[in-house]
Amino acid sequence: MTEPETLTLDLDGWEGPLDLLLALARNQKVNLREISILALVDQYLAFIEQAREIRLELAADYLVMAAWLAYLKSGLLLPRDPEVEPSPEDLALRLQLRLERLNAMRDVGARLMARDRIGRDVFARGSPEGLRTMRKTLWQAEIFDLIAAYGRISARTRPVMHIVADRPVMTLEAALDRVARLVGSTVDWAVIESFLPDGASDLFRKSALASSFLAALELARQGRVELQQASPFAPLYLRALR
Amino acid sequence: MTAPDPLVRAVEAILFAATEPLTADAIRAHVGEGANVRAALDRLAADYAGRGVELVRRGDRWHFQTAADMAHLLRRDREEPRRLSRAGTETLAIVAYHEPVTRAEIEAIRGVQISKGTIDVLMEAGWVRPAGRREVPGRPLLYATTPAFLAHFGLASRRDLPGLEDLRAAGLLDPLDLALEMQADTNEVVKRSEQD
Amino acid sequence: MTAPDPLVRAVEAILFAATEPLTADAIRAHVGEGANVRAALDRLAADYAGRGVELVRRGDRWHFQTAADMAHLLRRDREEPRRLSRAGTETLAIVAYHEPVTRAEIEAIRGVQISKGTIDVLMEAGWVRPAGRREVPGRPLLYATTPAFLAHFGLASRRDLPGLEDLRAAGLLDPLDLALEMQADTNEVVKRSEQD
Repeated sequence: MTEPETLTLDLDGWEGPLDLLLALARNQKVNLREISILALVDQYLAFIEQAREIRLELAADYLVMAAWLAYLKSGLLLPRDPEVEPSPEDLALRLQLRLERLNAMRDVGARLMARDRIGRDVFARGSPEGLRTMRKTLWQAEIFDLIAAYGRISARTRPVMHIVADRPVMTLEAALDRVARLVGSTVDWAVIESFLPDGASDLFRKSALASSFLAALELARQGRVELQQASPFAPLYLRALR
Repeated sequence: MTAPDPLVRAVEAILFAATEPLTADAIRAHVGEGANVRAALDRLAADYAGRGVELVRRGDRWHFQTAADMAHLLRRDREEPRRLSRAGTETLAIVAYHEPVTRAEIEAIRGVQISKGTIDVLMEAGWVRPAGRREVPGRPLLYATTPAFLAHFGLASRRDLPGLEDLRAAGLLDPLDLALEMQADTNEVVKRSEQD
Repeated sequence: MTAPDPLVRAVEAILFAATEPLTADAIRAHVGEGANVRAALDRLAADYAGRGVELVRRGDRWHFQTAADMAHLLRRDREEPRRLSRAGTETLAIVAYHEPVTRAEIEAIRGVQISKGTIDVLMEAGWVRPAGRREVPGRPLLYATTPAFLAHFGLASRRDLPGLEDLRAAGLLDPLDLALEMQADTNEVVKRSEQD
């Protein structure tokens, strides 16, 4: 068994409590399957005690492991309580399995590193010519894309002629004539719609209404009619001013 | 291959792993003084004669290289489909409808400058080719479409391209205005028929 | 060597020229579909058996490398590849023998947290790669080895990992819940001792 002093000096070298436990277990110089868990626990606790005596800062996980091992030790020594699950023997077995597992990975890690490795033992070609992949772009476009593009360009750059469809409209001049004439023939207030031609199509009525309204405003500005409306959107009345 | 002797194997491994051609002396530094490196090199050269890899001598240095007649196999072409950009499509359309055209004319028709790469892409695709020069000051290069262009777009000739009237009928010309106007007309018809 | 047929020569040249191990499919991309690349590879492997250079298969990839017994001649004036730390070596072994494996599982076996850099070094070396996530709460990342790992360590497949069968037979590669369970026990003991 290694002297505790040596271990203390080496503390920085341990990769955690399991690593330390494995080193202690290996020092029993037997197959890991036959190690004495109790002896191992004693060695670990002794090591931790030693470290504390010389006031070495111990990482928390070392102390956690110490607490767990102390618990395991008492379980192994005291008369068995069948109520406690898992049994201390189970726990000891698992600890041993963990140590075996880590030990196995350490072994095969070393065996891996010792294999004939590229760049150390075996070598690839020193100056390979290299394989080249020539990327060739396969351009894609459909005939529709082409035609649509030309339509787009033409739309964008050609002088555009706007053709307005011939629609039935009443011009402002016609409305002025008509409203001036009709308002002169009555004395009472008359609603503006009564100045519109009868039997006109819907579209023509709209045009006539808009033009007649403008005509009414113009005639009012000229002081020839007066207008009256109770509220917004209420009927609009006209009568001639004399 | 017949199994070579240890020295030949050593020289073979050394030359294979070397990052540059080696002189016989440099090889000897690895295998030990007194070794008959020249004999080993001759044996190797004979072993590899006619294979895909050859031992060659350049001046007083030796190295392995792949056989010259295998060079074409070390390259591999890979085709990557890629959609033509909007600028590319428009430029191609202008060349197709107006060929032969100069770059300046293409820009005038597009109303936008085109980058050098745009025509390059069309030439790379094999759809556009240079077609002489226009005999005006500066003698600008002319561009025209290729037979491959017709083949790709399934056209027997450029005359198969739809004309402006066809485009207009298909709603591809000034499509926004037309669509709105048509909608207005439709609405009116609906109202009228409702009144009837 | 006897002069090989054109396909064998082609495969030979391609593998010599390649900067990394190639799959049969990658070789086929150079020599053409329908070529019996596997037969050519077998013929090449036989041709080179016992020479200073060998054709080896690593996973599903093939490459030429110098014969292992030439190592003593080639090592001179070459730097050793970077030495892996103990943590790195153990972590690599755990990934290789347990893959795919999570970081928590690696830590459970090592009994200590692994620093961020440990897995990074293995990934940078090209030996370890992320391999999806385990579909459990938290969806932890899984790690596995790469084709380059097999190539570097001269393994024809993961089955060639040293001692793999023995470890499996001994139950040392079983799922890790046992080890994890014990860690849970440890935590519980800590809680209990804190309460005392």
